[in-house]
Amino acid sequence: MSDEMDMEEGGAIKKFMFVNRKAPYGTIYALESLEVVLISAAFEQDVSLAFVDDGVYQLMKNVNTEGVEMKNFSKTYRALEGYDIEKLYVEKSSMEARGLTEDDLIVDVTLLDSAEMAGLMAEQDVVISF
Amino acid sequence: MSDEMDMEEGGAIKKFMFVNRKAPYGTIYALESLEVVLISAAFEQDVSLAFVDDGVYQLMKNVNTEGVEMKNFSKTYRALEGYDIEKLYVEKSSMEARGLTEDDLIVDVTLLDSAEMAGLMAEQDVVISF
Amino acid sequence: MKFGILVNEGPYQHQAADSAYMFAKAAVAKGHEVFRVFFYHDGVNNASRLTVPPADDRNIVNRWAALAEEHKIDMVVCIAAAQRRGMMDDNESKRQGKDASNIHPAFRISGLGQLVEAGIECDRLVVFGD
Amino acid sequence: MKFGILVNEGPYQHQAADSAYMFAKAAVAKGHEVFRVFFYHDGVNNASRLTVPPADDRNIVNRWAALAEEHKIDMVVCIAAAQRRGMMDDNESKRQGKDASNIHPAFRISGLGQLVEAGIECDRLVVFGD
Amino acid sequence: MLHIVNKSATERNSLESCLRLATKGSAVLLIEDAVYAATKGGVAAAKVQSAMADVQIYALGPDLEARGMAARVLDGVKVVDYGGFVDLVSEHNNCQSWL
Amino acid sequence: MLHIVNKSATERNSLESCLRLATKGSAVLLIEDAVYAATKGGVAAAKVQSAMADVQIYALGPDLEARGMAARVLDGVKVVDYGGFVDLVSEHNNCQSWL
Repeated sequence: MSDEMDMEEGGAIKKFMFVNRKAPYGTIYALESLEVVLISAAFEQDVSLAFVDDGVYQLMKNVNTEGVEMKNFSKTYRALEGYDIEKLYVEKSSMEARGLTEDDLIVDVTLLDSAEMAGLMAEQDVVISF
Repeated sequence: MSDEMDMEEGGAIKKFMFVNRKAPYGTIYALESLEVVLISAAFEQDVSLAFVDDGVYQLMKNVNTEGVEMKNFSKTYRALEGYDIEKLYVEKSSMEARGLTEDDLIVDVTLLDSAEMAGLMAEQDVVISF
Repeated sequence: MKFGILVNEGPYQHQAADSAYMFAKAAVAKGHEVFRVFFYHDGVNNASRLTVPPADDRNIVNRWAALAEEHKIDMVVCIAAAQRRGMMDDNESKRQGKDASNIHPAFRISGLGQLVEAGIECDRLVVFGD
Repeated sequence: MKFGILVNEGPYQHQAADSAYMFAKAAVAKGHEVFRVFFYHDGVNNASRLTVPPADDRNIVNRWAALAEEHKIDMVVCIAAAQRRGMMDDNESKRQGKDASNIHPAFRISGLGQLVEAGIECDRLVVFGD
Repeated sequence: MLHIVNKSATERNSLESCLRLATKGSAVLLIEDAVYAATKGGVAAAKVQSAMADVQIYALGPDLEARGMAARVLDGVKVVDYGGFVDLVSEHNNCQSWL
Repeated sequence: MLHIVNKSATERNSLESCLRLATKGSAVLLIEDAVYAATKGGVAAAKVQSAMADVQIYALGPDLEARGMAARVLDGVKVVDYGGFVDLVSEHNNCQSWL
C-alpha cells in the first residue's frame, strides 16, 4: 500500500495494477484489458501490468489470427512503451510452468519470483482484473 | 453409440445425455440445463442426466437462496421423476472428492465409477453440456 | 451429413461464438447440411442487430446472418433465455409492452423444443460454450 | 468511505452481476457512498431495458435502476464494450444509423476514462467478474 | 490486502494462485462458487487449512446457504454477510479480485 | 466418440475430466485455449502425452496459430483445420464438448 497521505490528497498519484491471468483469444479479457490500460495512460497514474498464470500467454510472439478471423492485438503490447507504460511484470514460475522463456515474449518484461509479485500486488492502491 | 439403425429411422428413440459439470448459482448453466431437460421429456427420447465434477453440487440438500435473492430451483430435481426422467447418474469419485455422500443429495441417484460413467457417455447419441 | 449446432455464449466475450461459426462455415463448405444453429444462454446475444464492432474486427452477427441466408440455415434464439437477457423481436416486444426490439431478421425466436428436435433430426449435435 | 464497483459480466449468466448489486446495496446501507458502478465487457448487458425475467426470479436491471435512483449512484456503461455487444441509447442509435435503442434510462454511456477516474476518486474499487 | 476469490477451487486455479500470491497477514474472502473450498471433507479443504497459518479466510454466508453448505464450514473460517464483505473491503487498505 | 475440449488445462479441470472419462480408442480434439496443452514444455504436456497411449489427440491449427504456439506442438498430436474438425465430428459416431 502506498503512503496513505497520497490517497487522501486530491490529484495524488495512485498505483494502478492491471492483473492479467487469462489466455488471449479464447476470451476477450486480454483485449479489453489493453483498452483500459491505454486509456489509463492519459491519467498520469503509476500504472503497472502483471502477467500471472495463463496471462503470460498474452505476450507470445508469432501470433497469427488469420485462421480464426479475429483481430490480432499483439502489437499493442509493443505500443505500450509509447504511452509511457513501461512496468510489465511477469511471474517467473507462471512463465516456466508453460515452458516459456523471455525470448518467447514480444516485449521486454521484468521477471519476478512469486514473493516479489506478491509484494508488488500488496502495495497497489487499485488492482483491476478481468 | 446405440444401434445405427435407430438413428437412420425417423421417429426412432435417441439416447440424450445432459452432462452437468458446473456448480449451481455461480452461473446459470444448472438452471437453464434443467429447463431443457424438462422440455426434452415431451419428446419421448431416452434421456439421462450425468453429474460430474462440481455438477454434483447441483443436487445438494438444504439450499436456501434468500440471502442471494436468487430463485431456488432445488425442487425441480425432485420433480424430474414426474416427467419420467429417472436416469440420474453421479460419478462416485466426483461426489467423494467433495466430501459428499448419497445422503447429502436431494434425489435418488445411481452412483457410477468413472469407467461406468465413461461407458455410458460413449453409448449416447446426443450429449448436451452447458 | 446433417449437423445441429448449439451456441451457449455471446459474441466477442468468448470464442465459442467464433468457433461455432467457423465450424458451420467449414461444414457447409464440405457439402454438409447445417440444419439449425440454436442459441441458448448468453448465446442469444449473437442475434442482436444493434452491434457495432470496431471496423478492424469481424462482425459476428452479420457473419451469422450472411451464412444463414446463403445456406438456408435455421437460426433459432431460445425465447426463455432471450427474455432474461433483453433480446426480442417485434412481436415479442409488442407482447411484452416494450418500446423497442433488437433481434436481427436472420434469426427467429422459438422454444427449447427446437434444440431437442435438432438433437433428434441431426446426425450430430455439436456444442460450443465457455 | 467512497466505493467504486466494476462489473465484468452480464445479468443471469454469472453471479457477478448479483454479487456486485448485493455489495452496493450493503455499502449504502452502512452509510458508505457508491460513487460509480462501471459496466464493462458483457457487464454492459446489465443495462438493457428489454429484459423480461421470469416472474418468480429477481429483475436484475430494475434492481440496479432502483438502487441508483434511491442513492444517486452513477451507473456507467462502457461505450466501446457496448458497441460490440449491441447496447445503445437513443443518441448512439441515431449516430450509428440504427433503428432502435435498448439502454435503460438509469444508465449512461461513457468512455473507459470513467473507470480509471473511479479508481482515482474512490477509496476502494471492487471488481466483480467471471 | 483483501483478496476476493469467486470460483470453485475444484474447477479453476484462481484460489491456488491467490494463496500463492497473498502475503502473510492478508485476508482472503471466498464468495460465489469459491465458498465450497471453505467446507469440510473436500479436496480443497486441505489447501485452505494450510493457508490459514498465514492468512485469515472468510466465506460469504449467503453463498454458503444458497449452496446447501452452511453447516459444513471449516473450523477457523469466519462467515460474513454482505455487510461484512463491505466491512472487509473498508478495513483493508486495498483489495484484489482473482478472476 | 469425439471429445472436444476448449479450455486451458492450466486454468480449468475440463481436460483432466475428459481424459478420465474418455474410453480407450476415442479421440480428443483440443480447440481454443485448450490447444496450449498440446504444446511442448508446459506442465499440461505430460498429461497429454500419457493420454496418447489410449486416445488420439488432435489440436485445431488456427487456434494454435492465433496463440503463437504452432511451432511447439507435441509429437503425436495431429493438427487439423476447421474442415478437419468437421471431418472428425462426421467420422465419430457421437461427440461431447467438455464445457
